[in-house]
Amino acid sequence: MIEGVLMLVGSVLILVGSLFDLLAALGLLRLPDLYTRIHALTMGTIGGAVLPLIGVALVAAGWVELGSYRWYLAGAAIVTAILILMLAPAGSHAIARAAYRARSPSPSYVVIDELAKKVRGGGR
Amino acid sequence: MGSRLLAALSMCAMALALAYALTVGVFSIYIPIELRPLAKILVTSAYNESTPLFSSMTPEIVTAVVWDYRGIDTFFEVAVFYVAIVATAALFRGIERSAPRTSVGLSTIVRTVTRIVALMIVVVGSAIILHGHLTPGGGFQGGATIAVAVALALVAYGLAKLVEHRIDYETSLKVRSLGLLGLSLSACIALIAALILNTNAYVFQNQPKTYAPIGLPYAVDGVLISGTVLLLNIFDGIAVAAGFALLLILLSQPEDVARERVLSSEGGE
Amino acid sequence: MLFLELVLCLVAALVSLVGTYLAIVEKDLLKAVVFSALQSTAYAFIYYLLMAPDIALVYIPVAVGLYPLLLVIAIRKCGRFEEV
Amino acid sequence: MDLETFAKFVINVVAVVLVLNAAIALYGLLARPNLLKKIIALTIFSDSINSFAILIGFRLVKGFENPVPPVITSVPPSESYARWFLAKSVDPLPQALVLTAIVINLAVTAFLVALAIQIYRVSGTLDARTLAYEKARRGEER
Amino acid sequence: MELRDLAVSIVMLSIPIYVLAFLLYVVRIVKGPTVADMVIAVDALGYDLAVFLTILAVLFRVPFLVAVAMVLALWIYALDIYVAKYLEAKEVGA
Amino acid sequence: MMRYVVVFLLSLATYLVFVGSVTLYDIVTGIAVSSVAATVFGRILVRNPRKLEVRRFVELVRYLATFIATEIRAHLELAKIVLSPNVSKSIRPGIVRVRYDLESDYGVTLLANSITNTPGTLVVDLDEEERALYVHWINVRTLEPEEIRDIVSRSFEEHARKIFD
Repeated sequence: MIEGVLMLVGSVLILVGSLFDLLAALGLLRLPDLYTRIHALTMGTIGGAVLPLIGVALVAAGWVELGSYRWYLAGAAIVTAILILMLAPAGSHAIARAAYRARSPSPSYVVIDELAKKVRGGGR
Repeated sequence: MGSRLLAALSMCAMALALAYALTVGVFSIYIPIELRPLAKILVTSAYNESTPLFSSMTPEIVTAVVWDYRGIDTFFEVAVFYVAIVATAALFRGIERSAPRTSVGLSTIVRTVTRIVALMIVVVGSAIILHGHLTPGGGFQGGATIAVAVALALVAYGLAKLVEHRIDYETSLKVRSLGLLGLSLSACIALIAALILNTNAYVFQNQPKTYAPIGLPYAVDGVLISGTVLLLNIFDGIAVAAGFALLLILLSQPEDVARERVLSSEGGE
Repeated sequence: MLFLELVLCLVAALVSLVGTYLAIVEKDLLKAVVFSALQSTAYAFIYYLLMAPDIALVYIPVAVGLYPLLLVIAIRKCGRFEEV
Repeated sequence: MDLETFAKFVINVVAVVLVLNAAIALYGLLARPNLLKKIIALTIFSDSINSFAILIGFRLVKGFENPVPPVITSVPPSESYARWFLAKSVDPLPQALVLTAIVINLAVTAFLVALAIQIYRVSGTLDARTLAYEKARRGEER
Repeated sequence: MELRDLAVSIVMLSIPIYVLAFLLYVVRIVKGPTVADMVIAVDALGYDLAVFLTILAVLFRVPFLVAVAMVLALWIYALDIYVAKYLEAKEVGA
Repeated sequence: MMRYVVVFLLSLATYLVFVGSVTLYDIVTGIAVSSVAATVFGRILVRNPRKLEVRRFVELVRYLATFIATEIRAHLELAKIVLSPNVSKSIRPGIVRVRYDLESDYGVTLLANSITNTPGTLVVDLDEEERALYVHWINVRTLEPEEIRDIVSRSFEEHARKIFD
């Protein structure tokens, strides 16, 4: 019984995660420039990757037929989630910083840009 | 961009149509329902305690084929790998010690994350190597995995920092040579034992064969180690990782110094 | 389950075709490298679906981790755009 | 379309796509002028050919369940497990053949990249046409 | 047992949504005006593919396939910082 | 000594989870690999071993609760933006300067990663001398520095200081 409930909760998490993923893909298509698109990417990695990985861990932990391997699956899913939590923000930060410094693209839809003074104010 | 996407999509449609025509026509790819006879032999004999003379006692059949059934072939492929690296080093001779004094690197956040991830990559790579005979993996996979840790450190910290931590040309050359030496020695280990015990053995012999009664034990105290396969995996992993590290260090030497040296040596001849 | 595997295999194959075509046609070499990374990811997925985890494990570090680095180093040293 | 025909169709699609990929990559290898583009095309070409070998090793299972990778998971295998495994495992031989090829391809590609960098250092261009023209010009001077 | 079948069918329901999202990511990769746009789309594709591989490993009941997912999640990061270093510094190795 | 033990345990845990079984072979090879990794990486990973206390791990759990609450709110907000009929009208993006007050690399990294992990805010650059993060914010609501700090980073910063400083 408890296993069934675990699996149900996990599968609902996976479904919600896939919906977030779809939203992130839509956002990646619709948002106007690179920096706003990275926000959509964040939604795709946190809501669309970490959340369903926790769901997979619950599903695997509840699936009795898998035998002792289910703990392995659950542990590996959790570790992958932690890895994504560490790696995804560092990667998007690196890309954003490099794109800003290389001015490709220059942030156009911006209300205020306080970084411009530091990066471009001095030399250029 | 629109016309390119259209071209790619029409190619997809063409592939689908062609595949449909092939499926209803005669020239379809044959997908077997049964295994092929050779594969059947491999699958039944890779781990089979009842026929010890034909078995390699390795539950991971791909690794069994790579390091036992066609071990000599793999050994010569490693030699090709070695020659490619030697060729690169020979091409770049004279500029391998022109490492820069200062490094640029990326931001602190990326550096910190890379530091933690490099540890995890090295551990995961070692796990892939050491469990090559039990789960998917082996020397090539683990070696390539560890090489990516070097690549990440190289990009995030810069070459000068790597040289500071003694990951440089000399060290990787030494480690690579050590791995290759170990590979050759563990290939001949059964032969050496047979010379001492005055019996027969083959090169790359893992388990006892006909007319060659000795072989490494496939299990020690009930723990499966699959004879020489484990040793070969370990040394191959070391050689591959150090070889790729050597390649990356060579390729990322600073360009201005390198070009100067190359042009001056060309002018001198 | 076999049906699922086959459908995913089909999608991955078509994506790899798109990636290959764009990687060859593209004049900006850095973009070509990213397209070839897309193609490599699709191939890794195909290997996974064809039940070859050994190949996937060696292909992902090599094709996603090391090929792009080699090519990016060379592009940084030798210029980014291909003249036609 | 029943499942067997569909499986045949999908395998054919993958095969056709791999052949097309190899053909496109061959076009890139022959017709694009930049040496680095040629190297990219070469990697795609070799990967496509390797994938074809893996595709040949795929198989269907009686009853159309999905097959399993060629790894024995219960050690030592019991009689029934061995029979089940024989009925469901894919062909291990093409995988073993391709495995080393991928790594060696990487080493050879690294050598080619090094060669391209060296050519750029000496001659200042990576365009195959310009290189050929330079060579012809030098020959005339002599 | 009812609950288990329900859960598996919910998971199966989420698979077409994932595939649709992958295709939309591919559209962004193809369109992306700059390299950085393409790279973040490859990123998103890679991380979600890692999740997808984990789900498939559970559905196929082949446990050690999950190692591939873990390795994929580790490597997609590499492409990010290579391109970032390309855009930022004069030498990739410096 | 303490730093090596921590790195050893981290790598042993990674090893065992990746391998997925706990037999004698796994434990022996895991200990061997982890000791090598600990001797190589110990000095690089842990700069100040005196800071390794249990209290910080408790704080990590409390940080997770804050993180999850912030995530849910931010996700719903961004989903609303993405689904709105005219996207570029419904956003007010801008790059703002957020000061922080943390010492260690890990603390800064945790803070920056938490900010980036929240959809709607993204760390574009950081200035370590002036101790400021430059944050791209999709919906700039205010231009007062202290208010910005309250909305974007205050709660994360408290936790990051308790965990790593």
